[in-house]
Amino acid sequence: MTLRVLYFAWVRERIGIPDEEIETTAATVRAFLGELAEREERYHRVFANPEALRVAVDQRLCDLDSPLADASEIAIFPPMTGG
Amino acid sequence: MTLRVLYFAWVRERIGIPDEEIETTAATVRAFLGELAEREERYHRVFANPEALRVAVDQRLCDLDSPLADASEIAIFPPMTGG
Amino acid sequence: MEIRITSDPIDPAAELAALSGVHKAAGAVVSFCGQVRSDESAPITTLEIEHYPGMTETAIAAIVAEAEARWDLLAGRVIHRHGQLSPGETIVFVATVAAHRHAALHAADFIMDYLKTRAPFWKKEHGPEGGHWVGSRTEDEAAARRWSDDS
Amino acid sequence: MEIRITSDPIDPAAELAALSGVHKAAGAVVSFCGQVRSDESAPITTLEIEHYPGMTETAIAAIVAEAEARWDLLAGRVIHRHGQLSPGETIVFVATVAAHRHAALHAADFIMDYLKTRAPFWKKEHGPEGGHWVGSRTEDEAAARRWSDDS
Repeated sequence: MTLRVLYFAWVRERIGIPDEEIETTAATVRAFLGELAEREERYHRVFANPEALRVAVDQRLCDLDSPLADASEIAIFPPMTGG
Repeated sequence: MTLRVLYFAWVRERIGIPDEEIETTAATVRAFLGELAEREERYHRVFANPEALRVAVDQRLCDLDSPLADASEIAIFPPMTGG
Repeated sequence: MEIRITSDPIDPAAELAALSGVHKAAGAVVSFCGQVRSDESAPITTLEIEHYPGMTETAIAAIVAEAEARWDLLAGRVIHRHGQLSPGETIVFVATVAAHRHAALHAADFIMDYLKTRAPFWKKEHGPEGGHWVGSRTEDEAAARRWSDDS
Repeated sequence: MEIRITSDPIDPAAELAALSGVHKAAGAVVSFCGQVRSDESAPITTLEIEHYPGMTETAIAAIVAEAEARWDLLAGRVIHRHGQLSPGETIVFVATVAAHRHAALHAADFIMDYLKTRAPFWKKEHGPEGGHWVGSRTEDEAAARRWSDDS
Protein backbone atom coordinates (compact mmCIF):
# COMPACT_ATOMS: atom_id res chain seq x y z
CA MET A 1 0.00 0.00 0.00
CA THR A 2 0.99 3.66 -0.40
CA LEU A 3 1.22 5.69 2.80
CA ARG A 4 1.32 9.44 3.09
CA VAL A 5 4.08 9.99 5.68
CA LEU A 6 4.29 13.24 7.68
CA TYR A 7 7.20 14.44 9.82
CA PHE A 8 7.03 17.12 12.51
CA ALA A 9 9.43 19.18 14.66
CA TRP A 10 12.99 17.82 14.79
CA VAL A 11 11.99 14.68 12.89
CA ARG A 12 10.96 16.91 9.96
CA GLU A 13 14.18 18.94 10.25
CA ARG A 14 16.44 15.90 10.30
CA ILE A 15 14.69 14.11 7.42
CA GLY A 16 14.67 17.42 5.54
CA ILE A 17 11.12 17.25 4.13
CA PRO A 18 7.68 17.65 5.76
CA ASP A 19 6.01 14.73 3.99
CA GLU A 20 6.41 12.08 1.31
CA GLU A 21 4.62 9.04 -0.13
CA ILE A 22 6.10 5.64 0.72
CA GLU A 23 5.15 2.20 -0.57
CA THR A 24 5.12 -0.43 2.21
CA THR A 25 3.89 -3.87 3.18
CA ALA A 26 4.64 -3.40 6.90
CA ALA A 27 1.97 -4.87 9.17
CA THR A 28 2.65 -2.68 12.23
CA VAL A 29 3.90 0.80 13.05
CA ARG A 30 7.10 -0.69 14.48
CA ALA A 31 7.76 -2.69 11.28
CA PHE A 32 7.22 0.45 9.19
CA LEU A 33 9.68 2.47 11.32
CA GLY A 34 12.13 -0.40 10.87
CA GLU A 35 11.78 -0.08 7.08
CA LEU A 36 12.38 3.67 7.31
CA ALA A 37 15.54 3.10 9.40
CA GLU A 38 16.91 0.95 6.55
CA ARG A 39 16.80 3.86 4.11
CA GLU A 40 19.48 6.56 3.93
CA GLU A 41 21.71 7.43 6.87
CA ARG A 42 19.58 10.41 7.96
CA TYR A 43 16.57 8.09 8.25
CA HIS A 44 18.60 5.63 10.24
CA ARG A 45 19.64 8.27 12.77
CA VAL A 46 16.00 9.30 13.37
CA PHE A 47 14.23 5.92 13.30
CA ALA A 48 16.78 3.59 14.89
CA ASN A 49 15.36 4.42 18.34
CA PRO A 50 11.57 4.34 17.84
CA GLU A 51 10.83 4.51 21.61
CA ALA A 52 11.83 8.21 21.51
CA LEU A 53 9.15 8.92 18.89
CA ARG A 54 5.38 9.25 18.85
CA VAL A 55 3.16 8.11 15.99
CA ALA A 56 -0.33 8.95 14.75
CA VAL A 57 -2.04 6.71 12.21
CA ASP A 58 -4.82 8.47 10.32
CA GLN A 59 -4.54 11.29 12.88
CA ARG A 60 -4.96 9.10 15.97
CA LEU A 61 -2.13 8.54 18.45
CA CYS A 62 -1.15 4.88 18.57
CA ASP A 63 1.39 2.44 19.97
CA LEU A 64 4.41 1.06 18.14
CA ASP A 65 2.65 -2.30 18.02
CA SER A 66 -0.55 -0.99 16.46
CA PRO A 67 -1.47 -2.53 13.08
CA LEU A 68 -1.14 -0.36 10.00
CA ALA A 69 -4.09 -2.20 8.39
CA ASP A 70 -5.86 0.14 5.94
CA ALA A 71 -4.03 3.27 7.03
CA SER A 72 -3.59 6.05 4.51
CA GLU A 73 -1.63 8.58 6.59
CA ILE A 74 1.07 8.11 9.22
CA ALA A 75 2.69 10.96 11.15
CA ILE A 76 5.93 10.61 13.09
CA PHE A 77 7.11 13.17 15.62
CA PRO A 78 8.77 13.74 19.02
CA PRO A 79 6.68 13.72 22.24
CA MET A 80 4.28 16.65 22.09
CA THR A 81 4.99 19.87 23.98
CA GLY A 82 1.83 21.93 23.61
CA GLY A 83 -0.08 23.94 26.16
CA MET B 1 -13.63 42.98 82.15
CA THR B 2 -15.70 44.80 79.52
CA LEU B 3 -15.97 43.08 76.14
CA ARG B 4 -17.12 44.62 72.89
CA VAL B 5 -19.44 41.94 71.48
CA LEU B 6 -20.25 41.82 67.74
CA TYR B 7 -22.98 39.79 66.05
CA PHE B 8 -23.18 38.91 62.34
CA ALA B 9 -25.68 37.43 59.89
CA TRP B 10 -28.63 35.62 61.49
CA VAL B 11 -27.06 35.96 64.96
CA ARG B 12 -27.24 39.75 64.52
CA GLU B 13 -30.80 39.55 63.21
CA ARG B 14 -32.06 37.37 66.06
CA ILE B 15 -30.36 39.38 68.82
CA GLY B 16 -31.61 42.55 67.12
CA ILE B 17 -28.45 44.67 67.45
CA PRO B 18 -25.06 44.55 65.69
CA ASP B 19 -22.92 45.07 68.81
CA GLU B 20 -22.96 45.86 72.50
CA GLU B 21 -20.65 46.12 75.50
CA ILE B 22 -20.90 43.34 78.07
CA GLU B 23 -19.24 43.01 81.48
CA THR B 24 -17.97 39.47 82.15
CA THR B 25 -15.65 37.35 84.26
CA ALA B 26 -15.89 34.31 81.95
CA ALA B 27 -12.56 32.48 81.50
CA THR B 28 -13.34 30.85 78.15
CA VAL B 29 -15.38 31.48 75.02
CA ARG B 30 -17.72 28.64 76.00
CA ALA B 31 -18.31 30.11 79.48
CA PHE B 32 -19.04 33.51 77.95
CA LEU B 33 -21.60 32.02 75.52
CA GLY B 34 -23.15 30.27 78.54
CA GLU B 35 -23.55 33.65 80.27
CA LEU B 36 -25.17 35.10 77.14
CA ALA B 37 -27.63 32.19 76.98
CA GLU B 38 -28.77 33.09 80.54
CA ARG B 39 -29.91 36.53 79.42
CA GLU B 40 -33.26 37.19 77.73
CA GLU B 41 -35.13 34.53 75.76
CA ARG B 42 -33.80 35.71 72.36
CA TYR B 43 -30.24 35.23 73.63
CA HIS B 44 -31.10 31.81 74.93
CA ARG B 45 -32.43 30.70 71.52
CA VAL B 46 -29.20 31.77 69.78
CA PHE B 47 -26.57 30.73 72.32
CA ALA B 48 -28.03 27.53 73.79
CA ASN B 49 -26.36 25.52 70.99
CA PRO B 50 -22.85 27.00 70.75
CA GLU B 51 -21.57 24.22 68.45
CA ALA B 52 -23.60 25.78 65.60
CA LEU B 53 -21.72 29.07 66.00
CA ARG B 54 -18.27 30.36 65.16
CA VAL B 55 -16.32 32.83 67.29
CA ALA B 56 -13.48 35.26 66.70
CA VAL B 57 -11.64 36.78 69.65
CA ASP B 58 -9.87 40.01 68.78
CA GLN B 59 -10.52 39.19 65.11
CA ARG B 60 -8.99 35.70 65.15
CA LEU B 61 -11.06 32.54 64.74
CA CYS B 62 -10.91 30.41 67.87
CA ASP B 63 -12.35 27.33 69.53
CA LEU B 64 -15.09 27.29 72.14
CA ASP B 65 -12.49 26.28 74.71
CA SER B 66 -10.11 29.14 73.95
CA PRO B 67 -9.36 31.43 76.92
CA LEU B 68 -10.82 34.93 76.85
CA ALA B 69 -7.76 36.24 78.77
CA ASP B 70 -7.16 39.91 77.87
CA ALA B 71 -9.62 39.98 74.98
CA SER B 72 -11.27 43.27 74.13
CA GLU B 73 -13.51 42.21 71.22
CA ILE B 74 -15.48 39.02 70.62
CA ALA B 75 -17.50 38.33 67.49
CA ILE B 76 -20.14 35.60 67.25
CA PHE B 77 -21.58 34.41 63.94
CA PRO B 78 -22.75 31.40 61.91
CA PRO B 79 -20.25 29.36 59.85
CA MET B 80 -18.86 31.59 57.12
CA THR B 81 -20.16 31.39 53.55
CA GLY B 82 -17.84 33.61 51.53
CA GLY B 83 -16.22 33.03 48.19
CA MET C 1 -0.61 39.88 46.05
CA GLU C 2 -3.17 42.62 45.94
CA ILE C 3 -6.23 42.27 48.20
CA ARG C 4 -9.41 44.33 47.86
CA ILE C 5 -12.74 44.16 49.70
CA THR C 6 -15.21 46.33 47.90
CA SER C 7 -18.88 47.12 47.36
CA ASP C 8 -18.10 48.17 43.76
CA PRO C 9 -18.67 45.76 40.85
CA ILE C 10 -15.69 43.57 39.91
CA ASP C 11 -14.58 43.54 36.26
CA PRO C 12 -12.87 40.14 35.82
CA ALA C 13 -11.60 40.94 32.32
CA ALA C 14 -9.91 44.15 33.47
CA GLU C 15 -8.34 42.36 36.45
CA LEU C 16 -7.02 39.57 34.24
CA ALA C 17 -5.70 42.08 31.69
CA ALA C 18 -3.66 43.73 34.45
CA LEU C 19 -1.87 40.42 35.16
CA SER C 20 -1.44 38.93 31.66
CA GLY C 21 1.89 39.28 29.88
CA VAL C 22 3.25 41.48 32.68
CA HIS C 23 5.67 39.16 34.49
CA LYS C 24 8.57 37.88 32.39
CA ALA C 25 9.06 34.69 34.39
CA ALA C 26 5.35 33.86 34.37
CA GLY C 27 4.33 30.76 32.46
CA ALA C 28 0.82 30.54 33.90
CA VAL C 29 -1.93 32.94 34.89
CA VAL C 30 -5.03 31.42 36.50
CA SER C 31 -8.22 33.28 37.31
CA PHE C 32 -11.23 32.16 39.27
CA CYS C 33 -14.51 34.08 39.29
CA GLY C 34 -17.30 33.12 41.66
CA GLN C 35 -20.56 34.64 40.49
CA VAL C 36 -24.16 34.96 41.66
CA ARG C 37 -26.21 32.08 40.31
CA SER C 38 -29.90 32.21 39.61
CA ASP C 39 -31.33 28.82 38.82
CA GLU C 40 -34.88 28.57 37.56
CA SER C 41 -35.61 26.26 40.50
CA ALA C 42 -34.38 28.88 42.99
CA PRO C 43 -34.56 32.33 41.41
CA ILE C 44 -32.93 35.11 43.39
CA THR C 45 -33.25 38.82 42.87
CA THR C 46 -30.42 39.97 45.13
CA LEU C 47 -27.52 38.40 46.97
CA GLU C 48 -26.56 40.33 50.08
CA ILE C 49 -23.06 39.82 51.45
CA GLU C 50 -22.25 40.86 55.00
CA HIS C 51 -18.68 40.90 56.30
CA TYR C 52 -16.67 41.79 59.40
CA PRO C 53 -14.68 44.91 58.55
CA GLY C 54 -11.21 44.75 60.09
CA MET C 55 -11.13 40.99 60.45
CA THR C 56 -11.90 40.38 56.76
CA GLU C 57 -8.68 42.04 55.60
CA THR C 58 -6.60 40.19 58.22
CA ALA C 59 -8.17 36.82 57.41
CA ILE C 60 -7.63 37.17 53.64
CA ALA C 61 -4.06 38.37 54.17
CA ALA C 62 -3.39 35.25 56.27
CA ILE C 63 -4.85 32.98 53.54
CA VAL C 64 -2.74 34.69 50.87
CA ALA C 65 0.40 34.44 53.03
CA GLU C 66 -0.18 30.72 53.46
CA ALA C 67 -0.64 30.26 49.69
CA GLU C 68 2.60 32.20 49.09
CA ALA C 69 4.43 29.97 51.57
CA ARG C 70 3.21 26.80 49.83
CA TRP C 71 3.69 27.75 46.17
CA ASP C 72 6.09 29.96 44.21
CA LEU C 73 3.82 32.76 43.12
CA LEU C 74 4.97 35.79 41.16
CA ALA C 75 1.83 37.88 41.63
CA GLY C 76 -1.87 37.60 42.26
CA ARG C 77 -5.05 39.25 43.30
CA VAL C 78 -7.96 38.50 45.64
CA ILE C 79 -11.03 40.74 45.32
CA HIS C 80 -14.23 40.10 47.28
CA ARG C 81 -17.53 41.97 47.04
CA HIS C 82 -19.80 42.90 49.90
CA GLY C 83 -23.19 44.60 49.86
CA GLN C 84 -25.99 43.98 47.35
CA LEU C 85 -25.28 41.90 44.21
CA SER C 86 -27.45 40.94 41.23
CA PRO C 87 -27.48 37.55 39.44
CA GLY C 88 -24.47 37.16 37.13
CA GLU C 89 -22.31 39.60 39.10
CA THR C 90 -18.91 38.50 40.31
CA ILE C 91 -18.72 37.80 44.06
CA VAL C 92 -15.04 36.95 44.21
CA PHE C 93 -12.10 37.13 41.83
CA VAL C 94 -8.89 35.24 42.56
CA ALA C 95 -5.91 35.28 40.22
CA THR C 96 -2.51 33.66 40.60
CA VAL C 97 0.62 34.09 38.48
CA ALA C 98 3.44 31.54 38.58
CA ALA C 99 6.27 30.12 36.51
CA HIS C 100 4.53 26.73 36.40
CA ARG C 101 0.91 25.85 35.84
CA HIS C 102 0.32 23.54 38.80
CA ALA C 103 1.51 26.17 41.28
CA ALA C 104 -0.93 28.70 39.82
CA LEU C 105 -3.85 26.22 39.64
CA HIS C 106 -3.37 24.72 43.08
CA ALA C 107 -2.85 28.10 44.77
CA ALA C 108 -6.12 29.42 43.26
CA ASP C 109 -7.95 26.26 44.36
CA PHE C 110 -6.48 26.56 47.90
CA ILE C 111 -7.32 30.27 48.23
CA MET C 112 -10.93 29.61 47.17
CA ASP C 113 -11.36 26.73 49.64
CA TYR C 114 -10.01 28.88 52.47
CA LEU C 115 -12.03 31.97 51.51
CA LYS C 116 -15.17 29.83 51.68
CA THR C 117 -14.52 28.62 55.19
CA ARG C 118 -12.11 31.05 56.90
CA ALA C 119 -12.95 34.55 55.76
CA PRO C 120 -15.79 36.31 57.62
CA PHE C 121 -18.41 36.70 54.89
CA TRP C 122 -22.05 35.67 55.07
CA LYS C 123 -24.49 35.41 52.18
CA LYS C 124 -28.20 36.11 52.28
CA GLU C 125 -30.31 35.29 49.23
CA HIS C 126 -33.34 37.43 48.50
CA GLY C 127 -35.99 36.08 46.14
CA PRO C 128 -39.71 36.21 45.47
CA GLU C 129 -40.33 34.19 48.64
CA GLY C 130 -38.27 36.40 50.94
CA GLY C 131 -34.71 36.22 52.24
CA HIS C 132 -32.69 33.45 53.82
CA TRP C 133 -29.11 33.05 55.01
CA VAL C 134 -27.11 30.58 52.95
CA GLY C 135 -26.05 27.62 55.07
CA SER C 136 -22.45 26.44 55.12
CA ARG C 137 -21.82 23.33 53.05
CA THR C 138 -20.08 20.33 54.57
CA GLU C 139 -18.37 19.83 51.18
CA ASP C 140 -16.70 23.21 51.64
CA GLU C 141 -15.36 22.24 55.06
CA ALA C 142 -14.10 18.95 53.63
CA ALA C 143 -12.50 20.73 50.67
CA ALA C 144 -10.62 23.08 52.99
CA ARG C 145 -9.42 20.15 55.09
CA ARG C 146 -7.75 18.55 52.03
CA TRP C 147 -4.96 21.10 52.34
CA SER C 148 -4.06 20.28 55.95
CA ASP C 149 -4.28 16.50 55.52
CA ASP C 150 -1.54 16.34 52.92
CA SER C 151 0.83 19.00 54.30
CA MET D 1 -17.12 24.42 24.19
CA GLU D 2 -15.53 26.57 21.57
CA ILE D 3 -12.17 25.44 20.16
CA ARG D 4 -9.83 27.64 18.11
CA ILE D 5 -6.36 27.02 16.71
CA THR D 6 -4.96 30.28 15.48
CA SER D 7 -1.83 32.19 14.51
CA ASP D 8 -3.44 35.43 15.71
CA PRO D 9 -2.69 36.84 19.19
CA ILE D 10 -5.00 35.69 21.99
CA ASP D 11 -6.63 38.37 24.17
CA PRO D 12 -7.32 36.58 27.49
CA ALA D 13 -9.32 39.49 28.93
CA ALA D 14 -11.68 39.59 25.92
CA GLU D 15 -12.13 35.81 26.06
CA LEU D 16 -12.91 35.91 29.78
CA ALA D 17 -15.31 38.84 29.29
CA ALA D 18 -17.28 36.74 26.76
CA LEU D 19 -17.87 34.05 29.41
CA SER D 20 -18.42 36.10 32.60
CA GLY D 21 -21.94 36.77 33.81
CA VAL D 22 -23.41 35.09 30.72
CA HIS D 23 -24.72 31.78 32.05
CA LYS D 24 -27.43 32.05 34.71
CA ALA D 25 -26.62 28.73 36.35
CA ALA D 26 -22.87 29.43 36.43
CA GLY D 27 -21.32 29.80 39.87
CA ALA D 28 -17.71 29.55 38.70
CA VAL D 29 -15.66 30.69 35.72
CA VAL D 30 -12.03 29.54 35.62
CA SER D 31 -9.45 30.69 33.12
CA PHE D 32 -5.96 29.41 32.49
CA CYS D 33 -3.42 31.29 30.35
CA GLY D 34 -0.13 29.70 29.42
CA GLN D 35 2.31 32.34 28.26
CA VAL D 36 5.79 32.58 26.77
CA ARG D 37 8.34 32.89 29.56
CA SER D 38 11.67 34.62 29.22
CA ASP D 39 13.88 34.06 32.22
CA GLU D 40 17.08 36.04 32.51
CA SER D 41 18.94 32.71 32.73
CA ALA D 42 17.41 31.55 29.41
CA PRO D 43 16.32 34.56 27.39
CA ILE D 44 14.30 33.78 24.30
CA THR D 45 13.42 36.09 21.44
CA THR D 46 10.77 33.95 19.74
CA LEU D 47 8.80 30.83 20.52
CA GLU D 48 7.84 28.91 17.42
CA ILE D 49 4.91 26.51 17.66
CA GLU D 50 4.41 23.85 15.02
CA HIS D 51 1.26 21.76 14.87
CA TYR D 52 -0.41 19.05 12.80
CA PRO D 53 -3.35 20.66 11.01
CA GLY D 54 -6.31 18.32 10.89
CA MET D 55 -5.22 16.17 13.80
CA THR D 56 -4.92 19.14 16.18
CA GLU D 57 -8.63 19.95 15.96
CA THR D 58 -9.62 16.28 16.42
CA ALA D 59 -7.27 15.79 19.37
CA ILE D 60 -8.48 18.91 21.20
CA ALA D 61 -12.13 18.00 20.51
CA ALA D 62 -11.49 14.57 22.08
CA ILE D 63 -9.90 16.16 25.17
CA VAL D 64 -12.81 18.57 25.56
CA ALA D 65 -15.35 15.74 25.10
CA GLU D 66 -13.63 13.77 27.85
CA ALA D 67 -13.69 16.79 30.19
CA GLU D 68 -17.40 17.28 29.45
CA ALA D 69 -18.06 13.61 30.24
CA ARG D 70 -16.25 13.90 33.60
CA TRP D 71 -17.58 17.24 34.87
CA ASP D 72 -20.82 19.20 34.50
CA LEU D 73 -19.69 22.12 32.39
CA LEU D 74 -21.99 24.84 31.13
CA ALA D 75 -19.56 26.39 28.64
CA GLY D 76 -15.88 26.81 27.94
CA ARG D 77 -13.19 27.69 25.47
CA VAL D 78 -9.86 26.25 24.36
CA ILE D 79 -7.68 28.48 22.18
CA HIS D 80 -4.16 27.51 21.14
CA ARG D 81 -1.65 29.57 19.18
CA HIS D 82 0.69 28.31 16.50
CA GLY D 83 3.38 30.16 14.54
CA GLN D 84 5.79 32.76 15.96
CA LEU D 85 5.22 34.13 19.49
CA SER D 86 7.06 36.76 21.53
CA PRO D 87 7.78 36.63 25.29
CA GLY D 88 4.69 37.48 27.36
CA GLU D 89 2.29 36.40 24.62
CA THR D 90 -0.42 33.86 25.44
CA ILE D 91 0.22 30.37 24.02
CA VAL D 92 -2.96 28.76 25.25
CA PHE D 93 -6.17 29.96 26.85
CA VAL D 94 -8.52 27.50 28.56
CA ALA D 95 -11.74 28.58 30.26
CA THR D 96 -14.39 26.49 31.97
CA VAL D 97 -17.81 27.54 33.26
CA ALA D 98 -19.70 25.39 35.77
CA ALA D 99 -22.30 25.60 38.52
CA HIS D 100 -19.69 24.56 41.09
CA ARG D 101 -16.11 25.66 41.55
CA HIS D 102 -14.39 22.27 41.77
CA ALA D 103 -15.88 21.15 38.44
CA ALA D 104 -14.56 24.29 36.75
CA LEU D 105 -11.11 24.10 38.41
CA HIS D 106 -10.56 20.39 37.88
CA ALA D 107 -11.76 20.48 34.27
CA ALA D 108 -9.32 23.30 33.45
CA ASP D 109 -6.49 21.41 35.18
CA PHE D 110 -7.38 18.22 33.25
CA ILE D 111 -7.64 19.96 29.87
CA MET D 112 -4.21 21.58 30.39
CA ASP D 113 -2.55 18.28 31.37
CA TYR D 114 -4.00 16.58 28.30
CA LEU D 115 -3.17 19.46 25.93
CA LYS D 116 0.45 19.21 27.10
CA THR D 117 0.76 15.52 26.31
CA ARG D 118 -1.94 14.58 23.77
CA ALA D 119 -2.37 17.47 21.36
CA PRO D 120 0.09 17.60 18.43
CA PHE D 121 2.00 20.82 19.15
CA TRP D 122 5.76 21.23 19.32
CA LYS D 123 7.66 24.21 20.68
CA LYS D 124 10.99 25.54 19.43
CA GLU D 125 12.71 28.27 21.42
CA HIS D 126 14.83 30.79 19.53
CA GLY D 127 17.33 32.86 21.51
CA PRO D 128 20.69 34.58 21.14
CA GLU D 129 22.38 31.16 21.02
CA GLY D 130 20.18 29.72 18.26
CA GLY D 131 17.10 27.54 18.31
CA HIS D 132 16.22 24.30 20.07
CA TRP D 133 13.17 22.08 20.34
CA VAL D 134 11.68 22.02 23.83
CA GLY D 135 11.89 18.52 25.31
CA SER D 136 8.86 16.87 26.84
CA ARG D 137 8.84 16.88 30.62
CA THR D 138 8.34 13.68 32.58
CA GLU D 139 6.32 15.74 35.10
CA ASP D 140 3.82 16.50 32.33
CA GLU D 141 3.39 12.81 31.51
CA ALA D 142 2.95 12.05 35.22
CA ALA D 143 0.44 14.89 35.60
CA ALA D 144 -1.64 13.54 32.71
CA ARG D 145 -1.57 10.05 34.20
CA ARG D 146 -3.16 11.32 37.45
CA TRP D 147 -6.49 11.47 35.62
CA SER D 148 -6.52 7.85 34.50
CA ASP D 149 -5.29 6.42 37.83
CA ASP D 150 -8.30 7.68 39.75
CA SER D 151 -11.01 7.11 37.16
